[in-house]
Amino acid sequence: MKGISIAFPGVQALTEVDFHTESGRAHALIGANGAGKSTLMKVLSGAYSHYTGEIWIDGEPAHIRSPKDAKAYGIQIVYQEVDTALIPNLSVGENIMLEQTVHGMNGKHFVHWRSLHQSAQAVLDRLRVNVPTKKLVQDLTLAEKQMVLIARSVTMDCRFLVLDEPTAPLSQSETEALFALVRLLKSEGVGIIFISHRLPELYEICDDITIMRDGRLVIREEIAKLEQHEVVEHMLGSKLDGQFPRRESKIGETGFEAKDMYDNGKVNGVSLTVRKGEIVGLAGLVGAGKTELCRALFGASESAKGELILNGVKLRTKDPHRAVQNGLALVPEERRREGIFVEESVVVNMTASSLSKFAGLGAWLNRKREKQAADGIIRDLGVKTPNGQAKVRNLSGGNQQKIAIGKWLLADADVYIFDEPTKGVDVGAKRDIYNLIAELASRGKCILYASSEISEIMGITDRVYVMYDGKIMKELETARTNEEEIMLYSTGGLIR
Amino acid sequence: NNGGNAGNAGKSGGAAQEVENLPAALKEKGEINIKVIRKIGGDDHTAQFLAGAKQEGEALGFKVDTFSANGDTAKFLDAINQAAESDVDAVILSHADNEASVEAVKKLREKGIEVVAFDSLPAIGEIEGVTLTSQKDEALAQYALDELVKQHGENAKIVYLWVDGFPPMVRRNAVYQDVLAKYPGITEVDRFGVASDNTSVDTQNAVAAMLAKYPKGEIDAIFATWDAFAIGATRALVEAGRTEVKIYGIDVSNADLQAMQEENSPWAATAAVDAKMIGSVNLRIAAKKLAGEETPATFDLDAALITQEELKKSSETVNVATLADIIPGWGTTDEFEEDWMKSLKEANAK
Amino acid sequence: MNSAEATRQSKNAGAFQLLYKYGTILTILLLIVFFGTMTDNFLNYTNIINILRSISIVTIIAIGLTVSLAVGGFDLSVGSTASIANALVISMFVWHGQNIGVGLVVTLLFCLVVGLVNAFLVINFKIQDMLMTLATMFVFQGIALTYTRGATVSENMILPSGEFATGQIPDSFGALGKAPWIIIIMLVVVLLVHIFLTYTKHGRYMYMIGGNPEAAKLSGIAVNKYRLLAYLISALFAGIGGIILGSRVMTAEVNAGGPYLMDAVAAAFIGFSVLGAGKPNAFGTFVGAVLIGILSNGLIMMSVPYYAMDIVKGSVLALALAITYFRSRR
Amino acid sequence: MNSAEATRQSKNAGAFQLLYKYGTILTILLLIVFFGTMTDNFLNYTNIINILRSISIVTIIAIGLTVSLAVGGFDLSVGSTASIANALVISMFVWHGQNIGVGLVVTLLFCLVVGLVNAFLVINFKIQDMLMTLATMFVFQGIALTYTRGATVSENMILPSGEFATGQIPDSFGALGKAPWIIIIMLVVVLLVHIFLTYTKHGRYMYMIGGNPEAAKLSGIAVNKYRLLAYLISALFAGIGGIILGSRVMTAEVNAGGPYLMDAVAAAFIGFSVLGAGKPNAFGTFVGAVLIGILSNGLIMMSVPYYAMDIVKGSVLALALAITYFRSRR
Ligand SMILES: Nc1ncnc2c1ncn2[C@@H]1O[C@H](COP(=O)(O)OP(=O)(O)OP(=O)(O)O)[C@@H](O)[C@H]1O
Ligand SMILES: Nc1ncnc2c1ncn2[C@@H]1O[C@H](COP(=O)(O)OP(=O)(O)OP(=O)(O)O)[C@@H](O)[C@H]1O
Ligand SMILES: [Mg+2]
Ligand SMILES: [Mg+2]
Repeated sequence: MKGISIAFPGVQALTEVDFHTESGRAHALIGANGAGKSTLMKVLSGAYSHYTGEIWIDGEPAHIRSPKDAKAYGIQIVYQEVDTALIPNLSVGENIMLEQTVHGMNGKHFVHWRSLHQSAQAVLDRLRVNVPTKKLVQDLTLAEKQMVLIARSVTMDCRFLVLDEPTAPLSQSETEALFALVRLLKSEGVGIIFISHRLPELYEICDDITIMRDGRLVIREEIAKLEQHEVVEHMLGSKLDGQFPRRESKIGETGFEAKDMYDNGKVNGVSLTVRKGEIVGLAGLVGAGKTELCRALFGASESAKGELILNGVKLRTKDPHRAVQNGLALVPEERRREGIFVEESVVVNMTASSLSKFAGLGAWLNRKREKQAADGIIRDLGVKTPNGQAKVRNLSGGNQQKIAIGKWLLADADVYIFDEPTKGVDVGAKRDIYNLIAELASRGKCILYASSEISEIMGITDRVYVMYDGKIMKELETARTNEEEIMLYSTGGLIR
Repeated sequence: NNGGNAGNAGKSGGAAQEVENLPAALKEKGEINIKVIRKIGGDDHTAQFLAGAKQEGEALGFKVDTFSANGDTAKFLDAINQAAESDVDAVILSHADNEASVEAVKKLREKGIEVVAFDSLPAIGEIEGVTLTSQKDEALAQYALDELVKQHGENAKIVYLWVDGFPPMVRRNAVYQDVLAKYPGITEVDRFGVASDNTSVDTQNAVAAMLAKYPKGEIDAIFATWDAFAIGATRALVEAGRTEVKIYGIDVSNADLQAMQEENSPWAATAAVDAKMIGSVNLRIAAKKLAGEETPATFDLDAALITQEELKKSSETVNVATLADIIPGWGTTDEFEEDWMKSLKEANAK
Repeated sequence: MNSAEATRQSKNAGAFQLLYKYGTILTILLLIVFFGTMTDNFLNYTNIINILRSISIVTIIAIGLTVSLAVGGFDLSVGSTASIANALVISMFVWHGQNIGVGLVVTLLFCLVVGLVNAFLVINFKIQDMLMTLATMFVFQGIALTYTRGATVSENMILPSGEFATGQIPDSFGALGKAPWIIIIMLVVVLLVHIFLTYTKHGRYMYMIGGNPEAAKLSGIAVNKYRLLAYLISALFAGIGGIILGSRVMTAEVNAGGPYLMDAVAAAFIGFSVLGAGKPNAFGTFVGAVLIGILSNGLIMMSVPYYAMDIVKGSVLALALAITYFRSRR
Repeated sequence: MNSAEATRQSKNAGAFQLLYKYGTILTILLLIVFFGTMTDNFLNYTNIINILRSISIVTIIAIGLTVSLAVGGFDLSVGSTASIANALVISMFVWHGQNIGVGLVVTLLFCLVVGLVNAFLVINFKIQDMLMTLATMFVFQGIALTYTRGATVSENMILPSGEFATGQIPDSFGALGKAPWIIIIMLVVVLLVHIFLTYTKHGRYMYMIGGNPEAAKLSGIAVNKYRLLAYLISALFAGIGGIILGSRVMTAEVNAGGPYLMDAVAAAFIGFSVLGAGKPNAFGTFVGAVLIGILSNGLIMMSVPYYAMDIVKGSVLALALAITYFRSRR
């Protein structure tokens, strides 16, 4: 790809970007949130046609202006947002064999149902993925959906496979399975382009690296020639000191307590306590039930049962509305769907959970105070937005996440529950978020921090609950444990 | 009827037994089922027509079912076909004005079901044993227009409220065209017409706009070929304070009479046949057929002109039931009311 | 893309933004100029009153619909609810001889019950609002018809018993449907709902729920409470619309409210684009109703046959939609 | 939760799945048993033919709507398109004295143009389908009205020139609307579309587009081509419905197709749940139409007043929706 530029109304997303990679090699593409990685790959896969610049394949100029063109050159892509590529109301088999149905019919007009499901099963077997082919995709988990998509790309002529943040929703073991698959494909001569914010895994699997910043190419290098800290420097354009904030924990008495939480088989008898000023980690692999537990604590699950105690008072939380009144806050995992209002302005999003504070007599809104408060948070969190009136839709993923967190700062809750708050967020933004959480703790808030990234848990928490299969396997003092121990319990080790 | 209805027959026969002059054919039939099927619906004429037929039938001790297809011709045909399958003795149709209903009526006749049809295709009247009844649309239009000419002279400037597409409307329009031809001095300044679910309010808004367009003196009268038009126009004139414009309408209902009797009502006159009476007469004809008596092939119901002047003469508020006090013969025709019917009514009233 | 091209593009975008924001109002102004020059009396005082009066009922009903749209719902039963209110209020006077206070209170209470039924079904069965209210539209229409036995309710009507209804419609009720009041009521309704939606936290909550119900729930907003409220408001205004219809025509015709649905939907959707709101809003809905009202009135003035009016009305609606959606895809 | 509870829950879920899958069909069977015992003639051969005949037009129109729903669209203009077809086909015979071939071909071609207009607007302006077709619904209705000048077209009608129309409606055309043929046409339409949607790749593409248009586009499906196709098919079947309506009633009345919209929508949505499809499907739509047809027929047989039928119809629709959506939230 030579001199690729593309603009959207008001945004120059890519400026003269050069990018090249080879068959049989894995190429890492990295950059801060909004650097243009996804956009560049969308250009390559033909999702945008209004770019300028050239694409060359095998020394020949390639004409790619539509997904069909890209596929003709054997370029397959698995998007960051898996749901955008799946058909929810059709079965797994149909979704896997989608391309076959679209391109492999060779003039045939009728679909042969039995052979469709058989072929799909064969692909799944090859990838060692266990999902029933007749299940509807809308009933799958995120990780399963991802697998379906990867399965789909290998049903086709696949010379280059673009994986846009494939590991973000995957557990350790699923990631391993994916990497095995990537190595297999690599050995078959497929060129892999791998986008991720997780540096270690890039080193594990990639051969080359391209770093982008602000829609421009920064550097292209063999990955072995760059140190991790150098990569981060190139991404951010400035030197980054310690990832995690150094902090003195001032831990008070027990603030928040949950007893015997159950939820429909996903949470099986969890009891936990969080003291004031303490950051408590909730570790565990994907599917361990962290999200379900967080939602259950927040009253967001109708089927949840259990007892919650805040500052010695028993809570009745059957719905999030009551939970918020009681002083709970949840930063949900899927921010776009659960955390923000994309069509509303930054200010409206920021004040969403604390609107009563800005409403005078008769629920009258004081917009000036609203704006002041929101501007304060925008400054504190370093949200990149032209102004408070900008629609959140137009911000990048990381900034959207900051807003999803920011609204709870205004609400001034007693208990903060974070569910994977740094998922899909770049290193700089991550650091801002860690600082913020540390700052909340220092103000004596109770904090529950769910994450499947163990390094994160190690870096920021005081104490950890390790979850496995909806149960708490082990409670650990962060200072007296290590990543291996957490991993051991996360994978269900030491079960008698 | 078959033995399945023996129990019922016994019951209604109880009343019938006392009636000595009951025709033999009727006596044999036991309980009588009559179905009234009307194509158009949603207006007062429909409600009155159906009520008239039902009341008359029940007074005679018959079982009467009513149905309105609300303007849906296919549904209307479905209902006729369905009646052919059921054990009704007679069917009264209203507004069977499409080609396909001829076939459906033939089928009814084949099954031995008696048929009376109101405001329907002439072809239906040609079917053996069917009586065709109608309001005299020509007379209705003529009455209203004559009154208009009488009150406003031969040089009136008028607004014409009429909608195409319905046989009675076509007939009324023909009379209107004749009148225009006869009095070249009468000029039509504007026209409007819509047959929607909301005719009266649409007309109200339309006439309001026309009144703005034509200031005082540019309109003398409105000829409304349907009471839904007339009532909308009345409201518009009252709202605009332009009651110097007079309305000459066709059809009448309680709501219409009410509107005509309001103070300053611009609705000067309306020509009408009592819709309820139409229902009763149709039912009586059907009863006569069931009794095996002679019935004419066609029957026209007489129209009458109701003027505001006459209504105002009454000390009490007039409605369609008390209209007879003012319009001699209104709604009280004894057309086709045989002695046995009177006896039967008396017997059933007990 | 060179930079000149980019500038041109962004200029076009700017011009388009302007068109989007003021497109509907511009259309109205153009229509006014057009009808004003083509006909003599379009712009005189009485005709302006005519137009406002003719849109008042549609506007009130459409405002209720707007509130249901604001929470992401869609109350298709507003027309039927108006029919019920119309039948009920007139029958309270004519059949039961009640005074105006009782008549209005009973009618509005019943409309709230209707709203409650809608809300209950939509919230508890998690059924797409538009489909559920399509079903209740039929049910309420049937109830209105059954209540009046398919006949017009009017003073001095003949009751099924054969007697006359003796109740009188109070004059004060009739006044509600006459020129200053009917317009004042409409304007008050528009203003109240505009303030409610724009300047109170409840309105803000409703828009949030409409924008992303899941996020609203997780932000601690009592989503179901506000959806219930929205359907109650929707039914209430549909009821007020039906009452005003009754006071305007002084009778209750069969299914009189039904025809207002389509016009209300059209007004509310045209309203989306007004002043660039991009969402259901009371002022926009009013402008939408004005647009439709001016069109109908002007076309009648120009003696366009009624059957061609649908073409014009549909085209203007399509145009308004095209402007709104053209923008939202960018 | 203990395991006994879990088992019970999953059993309930199983029972519910069953209800969901066979709920509509069960409802139909119950209705048949009910009407069959309550009335004498419900189950005899001619009445069954009556029911099938009475649903044929609704079914054909609803099948077109189903195809538009399959691609995630929503063609609200089907009723108006049927009106146009009805007016056009009758006028071809009565006004222009054409033979049956010309009449049918011209009418269907015009309906395809109508579909083209819908598709063009929906695709190019990226306007939510339901809103855009709401607008075109008005426009097409207006066109049908204008074409017939708001009058009924029938044999021997008086033309504006004052003369009589001399054209005759061919007998072969009338036969289309009579008992064996009208039912056969309906069944063929249902079967064809069922095969098309389920067993051909084109049908699959349509469902893919309906499920996730973005994904469909990215996998190289010519989304716009198929949406165009869906609107063409929708208009085509609406047109066939209008033609059959014409052949059944042998006239073209004002806006005759309009009332079919709501019934078609109801049939298609009831169809979602049939056999657990969870998406628009031809067989389900047919079952939905049968349900409505049986209801209307049975209620007439039982002498339910016509004005109360809407209540029953609406309630059954609500029930069918409740069953469908209750499942999709799990
Ligand atoms: N369709 C679009 N319309 C407008 N702006 C867009 C569009 N797509 C991308 N952008 C903008 O282009 C820039 C690059 O976005 P892109 O999604 O490529 O970033 P990324 O590197 O993938 O970030 P992340 O790590 O958060 O996924 C961002 O500023 C984004 O706001
Ligand atoms: N939409 C869904 N449908 C079916 N099962 C689901 C769904 N979402 C989650 N699950 C299942 O629920 C269990 C718990 O999932 P949950 O999302 O709570 O895990 P988690 O530990 O929070 O993982 P993550 O790291 O993704 O947050 C898993 O077995 C998962 O497969
Ligand atoms: Mg990205
Ligand atoms: Mg999770």
